Amino acid sequence: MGNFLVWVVWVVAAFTCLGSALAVISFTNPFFSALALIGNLGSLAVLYLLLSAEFVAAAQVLVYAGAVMVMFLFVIAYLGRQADAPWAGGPSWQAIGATGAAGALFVEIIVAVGMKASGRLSDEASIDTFFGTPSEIGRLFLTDHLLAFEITSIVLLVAAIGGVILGSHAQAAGPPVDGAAPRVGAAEPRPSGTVPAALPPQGEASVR
Amino acid sequence: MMGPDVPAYIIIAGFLFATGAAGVLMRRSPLIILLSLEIMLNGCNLALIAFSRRLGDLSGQIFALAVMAVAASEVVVGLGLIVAVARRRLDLDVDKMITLRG
Amino acid sequence: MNGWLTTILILLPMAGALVVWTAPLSRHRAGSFALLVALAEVGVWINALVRFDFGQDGIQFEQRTSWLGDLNISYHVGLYGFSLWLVGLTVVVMAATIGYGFWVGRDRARAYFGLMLLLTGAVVAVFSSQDLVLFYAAFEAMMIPLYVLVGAWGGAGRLRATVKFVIYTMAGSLLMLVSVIVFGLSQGTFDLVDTGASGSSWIFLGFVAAFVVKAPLFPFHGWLPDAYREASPEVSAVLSGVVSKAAVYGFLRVAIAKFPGPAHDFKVPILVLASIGLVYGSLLAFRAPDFRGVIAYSSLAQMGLITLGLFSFNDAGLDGAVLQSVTHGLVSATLFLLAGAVERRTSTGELALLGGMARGRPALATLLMATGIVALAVPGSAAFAGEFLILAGVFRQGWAWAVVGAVAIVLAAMYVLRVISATLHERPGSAVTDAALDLRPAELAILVPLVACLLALSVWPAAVSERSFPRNRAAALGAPVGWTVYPLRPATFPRDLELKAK
Amino acid sequence: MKPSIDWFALSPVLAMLGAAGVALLTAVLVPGAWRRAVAALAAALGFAGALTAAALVYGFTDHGHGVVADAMVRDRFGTFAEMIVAGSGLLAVAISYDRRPRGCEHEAEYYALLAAAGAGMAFLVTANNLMTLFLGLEWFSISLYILCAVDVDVVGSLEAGLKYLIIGSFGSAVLLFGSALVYGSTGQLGFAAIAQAISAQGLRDDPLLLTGLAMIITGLGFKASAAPFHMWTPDVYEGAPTPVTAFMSAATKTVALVLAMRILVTAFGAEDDLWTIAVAVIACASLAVGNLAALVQRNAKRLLAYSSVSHAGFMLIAVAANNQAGGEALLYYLIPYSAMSLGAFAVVAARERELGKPATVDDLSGMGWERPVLGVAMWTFMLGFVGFPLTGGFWGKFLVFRAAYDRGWIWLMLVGVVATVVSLPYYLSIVRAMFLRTGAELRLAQSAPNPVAGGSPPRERLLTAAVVAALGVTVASFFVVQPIIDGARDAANALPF
Amino acid sequence: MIAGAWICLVAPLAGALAIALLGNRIGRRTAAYVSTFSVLAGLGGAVVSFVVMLGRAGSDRTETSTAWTWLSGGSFRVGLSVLADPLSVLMMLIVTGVGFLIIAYSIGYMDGEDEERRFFAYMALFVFSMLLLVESGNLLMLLAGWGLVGLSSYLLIGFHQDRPSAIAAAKKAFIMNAIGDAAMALAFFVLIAHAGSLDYGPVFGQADQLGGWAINLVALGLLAGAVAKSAQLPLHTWLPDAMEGPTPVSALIHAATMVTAGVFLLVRTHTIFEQAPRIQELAAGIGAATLLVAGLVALVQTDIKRVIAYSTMSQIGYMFLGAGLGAYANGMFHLMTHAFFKALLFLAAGIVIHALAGEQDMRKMGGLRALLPRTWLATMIGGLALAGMPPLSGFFSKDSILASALAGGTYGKVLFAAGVVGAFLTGLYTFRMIFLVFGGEPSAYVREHLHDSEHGEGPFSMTSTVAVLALLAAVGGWVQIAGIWKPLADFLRASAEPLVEPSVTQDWVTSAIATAAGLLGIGIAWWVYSAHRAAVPRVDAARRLLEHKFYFDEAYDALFYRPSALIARLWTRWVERPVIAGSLNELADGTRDAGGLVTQAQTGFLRLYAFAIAAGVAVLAVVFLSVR
Repeated sequence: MGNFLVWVVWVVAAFTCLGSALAVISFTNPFFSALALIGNLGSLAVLYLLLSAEFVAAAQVLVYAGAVMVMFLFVIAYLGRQADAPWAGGPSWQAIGATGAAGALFVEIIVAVGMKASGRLSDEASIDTFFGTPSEIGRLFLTDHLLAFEITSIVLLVAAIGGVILGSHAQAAGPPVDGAAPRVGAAEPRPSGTVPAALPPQGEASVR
Repeated sequence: MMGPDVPAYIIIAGFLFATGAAGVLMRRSPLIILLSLEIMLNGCNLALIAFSRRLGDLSGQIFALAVMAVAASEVVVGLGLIVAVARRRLDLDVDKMITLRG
Repeated sequence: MNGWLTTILILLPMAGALVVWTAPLSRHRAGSFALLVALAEVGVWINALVRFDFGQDGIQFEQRTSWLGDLNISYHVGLYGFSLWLVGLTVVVMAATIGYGFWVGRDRARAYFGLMLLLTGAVVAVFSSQDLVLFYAAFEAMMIPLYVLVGAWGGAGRLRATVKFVIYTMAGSLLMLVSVIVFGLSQGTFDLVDTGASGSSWIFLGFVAAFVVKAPLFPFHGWLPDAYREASPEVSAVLSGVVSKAAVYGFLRVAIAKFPGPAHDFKVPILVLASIGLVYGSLLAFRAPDFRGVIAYSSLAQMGLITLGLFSFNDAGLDGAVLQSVTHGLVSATLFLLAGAVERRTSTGELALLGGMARGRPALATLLMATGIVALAVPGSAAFAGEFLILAGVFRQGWAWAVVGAVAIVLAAMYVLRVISATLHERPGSAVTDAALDLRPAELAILVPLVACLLALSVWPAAVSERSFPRNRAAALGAPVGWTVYPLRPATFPRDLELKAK
Repeated sequence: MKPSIDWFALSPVLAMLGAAGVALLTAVLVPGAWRRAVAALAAALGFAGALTAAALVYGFTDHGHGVVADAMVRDRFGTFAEMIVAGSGLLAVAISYDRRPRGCEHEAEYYALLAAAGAGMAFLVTANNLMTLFLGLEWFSISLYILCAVDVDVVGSLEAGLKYLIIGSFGSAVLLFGSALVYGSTGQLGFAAIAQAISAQGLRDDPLLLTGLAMIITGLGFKASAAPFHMWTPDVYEGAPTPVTAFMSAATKTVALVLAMRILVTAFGAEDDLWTIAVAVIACASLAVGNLAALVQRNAKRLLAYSSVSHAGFMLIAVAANNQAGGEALLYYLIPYSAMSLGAFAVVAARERELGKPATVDDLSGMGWERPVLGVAMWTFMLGFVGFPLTGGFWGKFLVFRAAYDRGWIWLMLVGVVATVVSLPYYLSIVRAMFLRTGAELRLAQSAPNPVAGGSPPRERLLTAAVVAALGVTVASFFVVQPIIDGARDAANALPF
Repeated sequence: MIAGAWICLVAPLAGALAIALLGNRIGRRTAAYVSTFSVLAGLGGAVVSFVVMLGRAGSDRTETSTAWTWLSGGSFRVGLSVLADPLSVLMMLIVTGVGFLIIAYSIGYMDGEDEERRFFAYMALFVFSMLLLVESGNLLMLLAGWGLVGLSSYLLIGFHQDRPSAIAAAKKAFIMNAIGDAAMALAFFVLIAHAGSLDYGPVFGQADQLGGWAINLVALGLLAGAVAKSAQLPLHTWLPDAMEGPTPVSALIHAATMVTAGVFLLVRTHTIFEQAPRIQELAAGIGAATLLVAGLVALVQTDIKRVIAYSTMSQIGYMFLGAGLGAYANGMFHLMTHAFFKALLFLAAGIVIHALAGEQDMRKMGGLRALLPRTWLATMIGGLALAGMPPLSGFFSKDSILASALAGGTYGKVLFAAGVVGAFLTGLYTFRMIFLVFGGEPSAYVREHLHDSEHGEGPFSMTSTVAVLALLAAVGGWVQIAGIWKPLADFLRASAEPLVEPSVTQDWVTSAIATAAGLLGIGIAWWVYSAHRAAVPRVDAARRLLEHKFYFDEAYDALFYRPSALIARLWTRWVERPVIAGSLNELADGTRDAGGLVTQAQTGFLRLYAFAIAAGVAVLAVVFLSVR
């Protein structure tokens, strides 16, 4: 019975996951996409739980669905109408090619899994109750994977600096000039000898 | 183990990965591309955790946690860039970002 | 001490180049300094000539320092008799051309003279290197200054010409690089003295690819007309006089000495190409509309002739090839410098616009005539001596090669006489005015020594031909097996002419 | 159990990381006028320290072993690459210093990121398992994403940053999924453990492992900008600020290739029949695509970008050779290549600053005569790219070909030869532009750019010094090849060929 | 003896070098004297050698000396060596003697010419070259001299360097001779391959061991060289054109010395030819054909020097005939006397031309006998000697050749007939010339131009040398009188043993027939040209044929020059430009196009880039999965 319930939960979570993923890439409005992604992340968290990864599931909900997605939504809201972009476009072979490539990847993974499944993929280790608990994770983070842990923090720090640079730069640049050609800020005169004020920067770059 | 076997999870992971890839390949809005990338990474995470479960080895979960942090970092930088682009009053459309080519 | 001589010959001009580049010299000072270095180089060479023991087998003035010991690559230089002569040709021609560049006052003097000196060092390194990698490095290093020398100080079409030149030669020499690597690794050492013979046709062909382009032989000369026409005269002189001889050295020292079997197998195709080039070049020289075009195509023909000598596989052919290399080097360098002198005076090299320059310009006429006479290999001249030996040698490979060579002698007479009379004789051409003066003393100081060398060689060609190889050639070239040279006197005629390759 | 931390092994990374921290602090603590100088100095000291530290670690490491719970490895192979990275970073700082004369924001952060990227790279080359690999990769990648976009005012820079970010993340995701599959197949993250697991459990034909291997090769090929995963390279190189491009072209390639060799040889030695062929094919594709595309480029940076693609191809030949000679060749090749690449981009940067616009090849006209030092250096770099003697590029090609020969792949040598011939016109077109134009053509070129750049060219002492240093490395690596090869041999010995 | 030979060889070279090096620092006249006296010194050397040689026994008259190894290739060595034997000493005497006279003559003749110094330097150079040819101790140095005389000939024919016809003639002469040189060189290659040496001793010593093919090839090559140098059929066309050179040049080079070198070669290498009798007979046949053809063509020439030039060809034909039949001494005898009388005729013609301000067309001349009496006398002596009238020199020498022919079997008798016809033609064309130039009344042109009476018939240097030559032409034949005494033949016997020796009867028969034929020719000439004053025969077809000199020039033009020019043009157009130069361009364009395609794929679209990665990984994975 419990097993049946697990199956139900699994099926629901799995299909939510798949459906929401498709929804993310299908919606025209990024806002809806982001919401769909939250659903996706949530359903994944359920799957993680089923895989005895309690801590990861919790982190998924807190960090991902919570913090990251909020940031997303905030930016989308900030950008407003501008965030809307055409669904696809370009030559149709691009869409076909994209679908083809993605489909091929998926098929390959299925094939690989299928070929392997006849082997030993299904048998899994027996695990004790500590598996996936925060304490166990924490222990590993401070012993075997100490370095990874530290690096993760460094990566986050770097990203933070990047956010600062990119964000504040945008502010420092002042009100943008209308039109396409002068793409550099006109608020402060550029020092000589570096970035051209008048030249379309890539004018010659793109011609062969 | 309760529920389906690991291969089922891997197939879901593969589907997520492929879907995310399709999103990157097909969408023109950088925002949605970023979201698609998140889906790809989550696919990876699911695979890692599933394997971790099968192997009874927590390294996969640790890896997944690290990936989450990295994904967050990418999102930060990506969103920063998107905002900067938007502030330049450029279209948020990767198909129009073709000044560099050839 | 003697061991250092070769190294000094290589490094002296290179050091000179560095000084010219780095020291803040005026144009005049830079030129004089470069000339001084070039003359000092000639002095060093004469010193080497005096110290050289022509009776001794094997390599002399040898110096060896490990460079990349893992692969047995070393800085290994030394001179054989023929290398000594080729080096002599180089230093003399380079001194003359540097003098010429000084006299005409090339702009951007420091760069120019530095490059010329660098080129001198590189060419000398080619002729004295006894390590395959060093040889390749020097072979390529020649291209570095040449590219800019042709490209920066050349004529209007120089940019196209340089690209062609470099691509052609690099295509050849990169194939050689593959051969160098494969050969050296399969032998376990890159040292030319230590390596034995190889029977691999493919490796052989890789080397040949570089040499046939550098020489050039017939279908690989696409770069030649443009480069020789568009470069400044003194650079053309170096190109055809000296640089093309790198191919001769390569054939001699590597392709033939190290690959006796394949050289024998590919003898006929190479001889055919050389013969075609000989006739083809001569005929095109006969039709070329300009002075330098004539010299350029004649160079093609002459290199074909020298190749005939090299692939005759006998003493006479080899001696003749070395002699002819030296002679042709001097001849074509002198002719190019004279062409430059003519062009400076008339601002054209079109033969249709020239003529009548002999009247009132005795020095020009005498020098051009004297050089031309040697160039057309009038019997008794050094060029004749070389051609005679070459053809006498290649005759042993089959009478037909010698007949082709003899035909080419007649054709040579035709094109040289054409260029002489079109320049010097008949009515003055439209480009020849009274403002076109006779050669100035400085030019004479450059050209007369060259012509004097030619005449001296004509008086005594055996000075070179007798002293190119020691008696025991096999030992001299460091090819312990497979290298057989016919005795000149065969048992019967005309059979048993094949090289018995082991 | 708390792992023992080998601080000594980490010292190169920490030096750069510390420099990044100091540089970051200057943004807050040092007044504006001094900020740039102090930050740059900090970064430079960091890189110099890292260079020294890496050299010391190299010297005191006889045989490789895992440290910090086997998360990273301390061996000469890694430290050799660390030295290259640190040296590249040092030159990059010098090239960057004159980037903006005054009054600009985020100078300090710029140098901090540069140092951080360097630290990430230094860490990456010593990564010993898939997790640290991924993290190190992201560490320096994210730094570079930001650095690419650091000229937010220039649309090209922004576009480059965004493109790099998206494609980079895509590539990372592929790599990550591959890592997951390998992990799932072998149950191991450590490289050596993976190899053990493959042989112990007979996993050679395991489909998950093979798929994972394909994805890992793709991910690393992407970082090394090998065709067909190279397409971001020209765009990003062109759009990014030139000093950043210089650093990327030298250091990113170094770490990507070194790491590719490490993981392929260490972890997937059993699969070498597959990946050597695959890498060889990728190498050929890179050679073809890079050289052909470069032929028709007019933009100097773009040209150099394609050239870097082709050089990735060359170095991948060394990787594909999968032998000791290949290891030596790769490590040797990286030294002159990095120097030449940095130097070449530096010269382009100098011209860009002079003209105030992106430099086309024609814009370089006459530069050889106007600024002879830069000109001669650029000339040497171009010849070095072709593989001419008197530059280390010659030995690079030589050793790569030797590796291919040792492998028995003469055809690969011939591909390299053909590619070199094809590459000649465009390398020489730069020399041609710089030196072979005279008189009228020169004046034409001078009058073309905007009037801002009038007068004598700016004096950029540090940039010139960097170029001269690169020149020195390029030339010296030709003449003193033996010590370098000795070092490279010892380094390559660390890998289980 | 050998010292004299060396002095003889080196002196003219020293003279040439001195003039060349001193250049403008010496006066024109000084240059002339330097040249003259250097050759005189050479003559002195030759005389010393001759005298010393006479003092030795017949077997001891050959001496060689080698200065140094001139050329070596492996075991093959050739020395710069000088050979003094009767043959070479005789030639030395002729060359330096006649050369001295002609150069002395030039002092007057070239006076006032532009660039006299150059002329005299070239003349001395020529004498040196010729001496090298005749004195050399091996075949290669002979070839060197052979080439250098050709070179001097080229330089001197083209002395008037702004005259295009002179330059063309010079080039033609050189190239024709180069063909001969090349043929000789080929013969030498055979010799080297077989005998391993080019020294006379080994070569002649092994001549009988060379084998049929080889010896015939060698002889053929040598004959080709001789034919080219001596302007025999079919390589003769350069000689008439060579008359573009100053008259002393024609006298020295194209009459007295150089063109007879072919005969010298035949005699010098007679050992080889004797081993190849077919080739030797061919040489004789060529001589006979040439003497007829040249005699016929001479009949229609209007240029005085060309008439003499054709006559020279014809007379050399006699010498070839003699040498080809093995009458070496007789051939050399005719060579010597021919040198005297032909030089005389040229120099006399030179006085005429000089007097008429450079005019050479006989149709404009006439009646000069009264105006230039001494010249007329000299010309008469020369002409009679040429026509073989007794007791002048030509009589003895020509008849001895014809007598040898008569003694030479059936083939010899055929050639004898040709020789007699030739004698008739000789009388005809010689006196046609004399009558046209000197006979009748002075023409309008002569009256207009010949007014320089104080100048008379030229300065002393000219008249005196002509007088000496006239004397030699008159008495030079007496050194050998058929059937009575033959010191010359005995002298030369050491160098070349004759194959045929005519009997006394044959000598007398020949003399009678040949003299009669000559007289007949003179008589017809008088009847046609003196009595009727007709310049040329009236038979149109024959005249056209003769005026076109049997169409040799045209044939060569069509056979050799045009095809080679055409080939060169075709190669330039269809090989050099499209293939050699074009192939690289095509290849480069193709590569660039490929590069264009690659960059076209680089569209800037981010999605495409990602797609490339995705497709790449997909393909890679498929491949990996499928190969396992």
